[in-house]
Amino acid sequence: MTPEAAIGGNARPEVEIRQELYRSMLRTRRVEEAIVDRYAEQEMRCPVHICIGQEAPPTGVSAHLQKQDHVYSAHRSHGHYLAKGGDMPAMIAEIYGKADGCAVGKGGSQHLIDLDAGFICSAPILASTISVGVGDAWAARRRGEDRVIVIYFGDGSTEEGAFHEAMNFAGVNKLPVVFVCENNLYSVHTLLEARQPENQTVRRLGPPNGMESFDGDGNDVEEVWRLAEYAVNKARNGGGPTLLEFHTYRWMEHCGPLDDTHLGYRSAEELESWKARCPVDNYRDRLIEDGSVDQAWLDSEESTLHKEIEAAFTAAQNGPFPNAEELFRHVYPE
Amino acid sequence: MTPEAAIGGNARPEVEIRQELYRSMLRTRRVEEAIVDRYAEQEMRCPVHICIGQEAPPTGVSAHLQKQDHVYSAHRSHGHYLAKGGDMPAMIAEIYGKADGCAVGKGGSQHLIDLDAGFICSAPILASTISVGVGDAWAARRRGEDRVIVIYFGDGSTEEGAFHEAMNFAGVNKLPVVFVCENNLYSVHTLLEARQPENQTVRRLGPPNGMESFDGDGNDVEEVWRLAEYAVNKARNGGGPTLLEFHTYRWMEHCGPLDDTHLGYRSAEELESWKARCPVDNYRDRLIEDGSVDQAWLDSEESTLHKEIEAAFTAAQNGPFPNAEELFRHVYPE
Amino acid sequence: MTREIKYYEALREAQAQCLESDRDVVVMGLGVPGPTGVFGTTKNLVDDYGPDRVFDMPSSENAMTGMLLGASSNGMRPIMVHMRVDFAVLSMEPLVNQAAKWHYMYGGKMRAPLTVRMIIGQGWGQGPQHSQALQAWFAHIPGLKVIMPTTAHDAKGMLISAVRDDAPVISIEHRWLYGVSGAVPEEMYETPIGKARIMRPGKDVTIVAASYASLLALRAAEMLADAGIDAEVLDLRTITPLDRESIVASVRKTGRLVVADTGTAEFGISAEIVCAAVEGASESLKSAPRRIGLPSVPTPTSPALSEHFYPRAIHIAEAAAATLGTKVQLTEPATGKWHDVPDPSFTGPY
Amino acid sequence: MTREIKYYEALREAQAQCLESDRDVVVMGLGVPGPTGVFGTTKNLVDDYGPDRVFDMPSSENAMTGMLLGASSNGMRPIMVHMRVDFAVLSMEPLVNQAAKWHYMYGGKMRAPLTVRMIIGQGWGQGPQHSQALQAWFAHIPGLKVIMPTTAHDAKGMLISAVRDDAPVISIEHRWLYGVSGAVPEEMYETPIGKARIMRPGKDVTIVAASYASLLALRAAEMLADAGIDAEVLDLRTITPLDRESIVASVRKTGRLVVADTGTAEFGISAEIVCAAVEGASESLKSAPRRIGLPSVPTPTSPALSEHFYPRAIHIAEAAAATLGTKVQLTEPATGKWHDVPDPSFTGPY
Ligand SMILES: Cc1ncc(C[n+]2csc(CCOP(=O)(O)OP(=O)(O)O)c2C)c(N)n1
Ligand SMILES: Cc1ncc(C[n+]2csc(CCOP(=O)(O)OP(=O)(O)O)c2C)c(N)n1
Ligand SMILES: [Mg+2]
Ligand SMILES: [Mg+2]
Repeated sequence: MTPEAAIGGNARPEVEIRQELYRSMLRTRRVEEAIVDRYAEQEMRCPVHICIGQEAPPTGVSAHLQKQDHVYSAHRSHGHYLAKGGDMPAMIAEIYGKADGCAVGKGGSQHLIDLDAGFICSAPILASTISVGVGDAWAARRRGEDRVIVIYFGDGSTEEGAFHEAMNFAGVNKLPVVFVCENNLYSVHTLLEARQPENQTVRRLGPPNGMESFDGDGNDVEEVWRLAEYAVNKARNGGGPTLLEFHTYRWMEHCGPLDDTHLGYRSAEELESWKARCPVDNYRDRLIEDGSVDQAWLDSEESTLHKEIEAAFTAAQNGPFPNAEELFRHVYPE
Repeated sequence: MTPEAAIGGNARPEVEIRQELYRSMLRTRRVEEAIVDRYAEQEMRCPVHICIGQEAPPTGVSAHLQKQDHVYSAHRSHGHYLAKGGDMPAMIAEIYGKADGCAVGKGGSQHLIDLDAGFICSAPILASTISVGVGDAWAARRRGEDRVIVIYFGDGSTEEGAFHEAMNFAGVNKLPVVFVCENNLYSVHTLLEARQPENQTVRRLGPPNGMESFDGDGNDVEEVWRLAEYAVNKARNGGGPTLLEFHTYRWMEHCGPLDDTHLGYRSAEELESWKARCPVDNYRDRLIEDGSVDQAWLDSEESTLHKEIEAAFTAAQNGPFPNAEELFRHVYPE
Repeated sequence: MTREIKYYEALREAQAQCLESDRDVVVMGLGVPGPTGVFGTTKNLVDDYGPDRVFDMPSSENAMTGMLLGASSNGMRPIMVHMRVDFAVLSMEPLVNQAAKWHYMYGGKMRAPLTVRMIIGQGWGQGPQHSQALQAWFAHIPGLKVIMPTTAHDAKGMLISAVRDDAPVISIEHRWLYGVSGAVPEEMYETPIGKARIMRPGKDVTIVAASYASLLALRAAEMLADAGIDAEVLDLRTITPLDRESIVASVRKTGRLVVADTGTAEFGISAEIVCAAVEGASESLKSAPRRIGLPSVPTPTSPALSEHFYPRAIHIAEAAAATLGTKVQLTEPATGKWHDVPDPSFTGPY
Repeated sequence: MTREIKYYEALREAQAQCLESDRDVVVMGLGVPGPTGVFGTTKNLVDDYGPDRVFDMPSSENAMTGMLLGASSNGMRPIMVHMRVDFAVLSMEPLVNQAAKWHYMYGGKMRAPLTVRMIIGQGWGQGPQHSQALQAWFAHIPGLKVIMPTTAHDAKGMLISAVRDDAPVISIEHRWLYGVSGAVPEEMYETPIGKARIMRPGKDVTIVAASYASLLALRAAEMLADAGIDAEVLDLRTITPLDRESIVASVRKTGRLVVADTGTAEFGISAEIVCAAVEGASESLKSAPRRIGLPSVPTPTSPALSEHFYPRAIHIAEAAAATLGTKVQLTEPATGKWHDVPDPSFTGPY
């Protein structure tokens, strides 16, 4: 089945998968909202890149991933981490710089990791983890390990030469990678038009690097789910890499918890029009409409989630900071 | 006129231009042969990347260039320098490390320069001069200066991220650049197939960077001439950049004066088949056949050239080395 | 009465005046024409000088550096801005292989009057990849000039000098200086590259420092003064070409040396400064020079760890006292709860 | 009777044995499986270990480094080879921002057992962009280990140690050592990273050096011996972690120090070594330490200029004699017509 066929048709996931897709998006949304709400307390003392508005891509992709599959991310990583099953309390503790953080407080929001969940790393240098993920795929092949590698990045990252180098190597070697570009139109405050050739999408960069590519609505989790199914299965079955581009939109400021339309680089109308396409709420409405969920289910999800998040924040806030000696540990492995 | 039409048709240059094309190719060939002949004397004490077999691209391109146009090159630069009108004795002196060299002996074969001729620079870090040439084009536009920038590079250079970054910027800004890839199949001893996606040419990298691209026979100087005419005129008339790829072949070892088929990375048969397609000799035969030149003309060209080259080598060999104080000059501009 | 403005405003003014006085000056970098204007240093410049001269770029640090190198050798005097030096690591090839050697390797025929502003900084969980301070790298490369102005006055004057210099100049600016005010003349002026400056004369011990470390050194000198020790603070301002004479002259006078730097101490610029003193004034040295810099550890993100990672003024003062061999009581002024912000009014993120 | 092989053969043997004994070792780089095998160091390895484990790469130094970093944290122990350190400048981002901090910034959960071989060298008109020696850059970055073996014995043993080390190790190899023979055991062995070695004991002056400079130091010691000066040569072998104790111990013994390095002296590794002595043995120092390295000038191509650019053994010997303050007659053995080749049998290009 080609992805065009998948999108063209209206193949939909089973009801349980729909619920799971919704649950996962909602969870990321609520966790991010909790960070947004509390950031002003000045206890999360590191940069945070909030992904509200962009919950669908990692959710739809992760639905096809197994535990042993590996995910790589960049600066806007919370959603990628959570969707892959990353330990949420460890992420919150990490943002609070605490000893229970997933990186013992050494990394903060920009260096999430959960090896058990297969979330390998995130890092805030554009495009830098892309080649690392490609090397993971290469190692998997070489060692006969069965896993698919998913690498997330933004539209801005595709301007880095390292991105092209990594894509070329993956294409030449037909590695089991799914490259996922979340195209949210902006790199910080700069529109795509100022940075890349006009009337083109990031998707164009697949074929010259020896791989198929597709783009789709990044606010429609089922469209993501269909495209990802094709790409992940292909990678798993030795069909080589695919570039997927999802069109989506960031709601909050580039870095930090606030609305930033007052800066003037984008209009409040533009933001509102994308909010009207909210991946979470629209999917909820659709699931109610088609009978996949009902209000009681939604309420219970919200309440479970609320408790989970409150507990994580409380634990993170009350948890100990790393000791001073921790500063000198881990420079070299023992 | 589209280049396809130009190639499809059999538009040929005027007779004087044909003679000039031949003269220019022959000159590069004979200069290179002289280096090859004398390199074993161990007086040219720097690496040399001989371009025998690849004379057609710079010749056909330079035929459309004016003095104020600027050329950038990489490690295999002798032909680019000479075709643009670079001072030949200054190049030979430079290779001999002499004070009369075009870079006072500081650069050697890998750092040729002749600003008067519009040969701006060569440098042996792959892809590194490409962005520099793009910046030259950008400066020209910004200062209202009328010039076209030609940037030469090999197939290997297109694997560097910096190449993609520079192409993208040139495409987005529609700069007056002609990117000329001399695809000679190899990067040192490694075939293209091991490095880039199969069944693709370098030409593929134009459109994703917002520019047209064409490829052609890099051993047919008139085909080069036709493609370059289109690209140079387009750049000069504000039509933006073009990527031209020329298929050609290096005869000598990657670096140095010898035949290297004994190394086994390429066969003697392969080399012979390309020698049979010699850009210089075949063009000579064609010009004789169509009456553009006769034996007397050829003999006189050879003899003029021979004298010019002998004089340059004699001067270089007898010229003084730079003084020791020269070592400390030019670290910072005065 | 001289006007006082902040360091970031001084940088902005320098660029505005360069843009105003020379049509060939341009300013490029991620976020340069954007609404926040690289922490205010390029804010609104685009309104006055237009998007052709004050412009953004693709996230392509390597080629965009090469691009400006090519522009600089064809008549332009570009300024490139990196919000963090960590991003500029992608541009080492054009800067170090090419720009630094541009004039030399073409026998003096090419020039690269390119200025690259790189911001370094600390705090608010910038962590391992957003807070490096790589002045030692650039200083090690022949052909580059490296400046690290400390005061708003020098920030303006040295940036103007850098733009007018025909060599490639790397300007390293510490974020924690951006909010510090100082007297800055309104007219255009140059502060020479290559001359250190005595910020505070003293006779007992020399503290050589640069950038934010010079501010810490001044504070350390105050603590030392309270304890009866008269420290001289020599603000380097330029890292290369290094003003060896001023270092030697000061050490000849005081006989003691502490070097403070914002980068990693090991194999850092402080080692060269110690050598300058040892090579030029060894007979005057009454005790072994000491260095204050970062330990050889990547920057931790948690404020609980970065607190122990970054030296403070008290540490410089202690080192200075130790060179005198005297046991003195040094008092650190009360600090806020957090050490990861330049002052308590600061709210993250940045 | 111990077997003698050349330095490049020792490197090849180390890699062959690592490939043989550990399926997760691979060797990658431009020209690695090719007919000349990176100056012989990887020659024919592909025949024994196959193109899956000994392989070429696209000219993509940045991403191919990141690629091997990813492979290294997923079970592999890759060796990457750069024919010239100048090309590796393109890979600073993955090496410095990522690999160096990999273990630290993920709280000890990640490892990057990656070895990167980088060749430095001099002569035959390599010129400004093919002969840099950037050990100081890597040494300045916390989290990297930097080795510079001098002898064939250490070349083998340290490369094996590097491959087995869980930290990223940068191996800097000087081309002019490649043809030098030494006793090398046939079996697999490790030479520890982090330990300097006294190559020649002496009591009058310490010469600390690394790589090719250590060979020059040995020759200098012979010249000095002829003049009645007994020099100790300490071969660093490892730059980071730096063996400060050995430096201090030797300087405590001799009271005098010369440091020789193949890189630019200013802001180079020699400055840190002087600091190590000054900080650890200042009371023993009888005169100011001296440094021998490259002047702050890009490498000129012409042999007439490079002759004055590169220090020779005689310059180290003169510096050592100067630390003693004695005027002695030093004699440089006759050299060939050209200074730009390791020995007269050499024919270009390379
Ligand atoms: C090499 C590098 N250059 C610049 C930056 C600064 N920076 C951080 S995020 C960002 C924008 C990235 O845009 P995109 O990749 O589209 O991701 P988004 O923020 O839109 O999710 C930039 C320029 C960086 N982190 N790394
Ligand atoms: C950044 C960099 N990496 C590696 C090299 C080593 N190198 C020199 S020439 C060359 C081959 C280049 O191939 P290509 O671009 O096709 O040019 P050709 O030699 O075939 O003319 C390589 C790999 C280099 N000079 N620069
Ligand atoms: Mg974006
Ligand atoms: Mg080629």
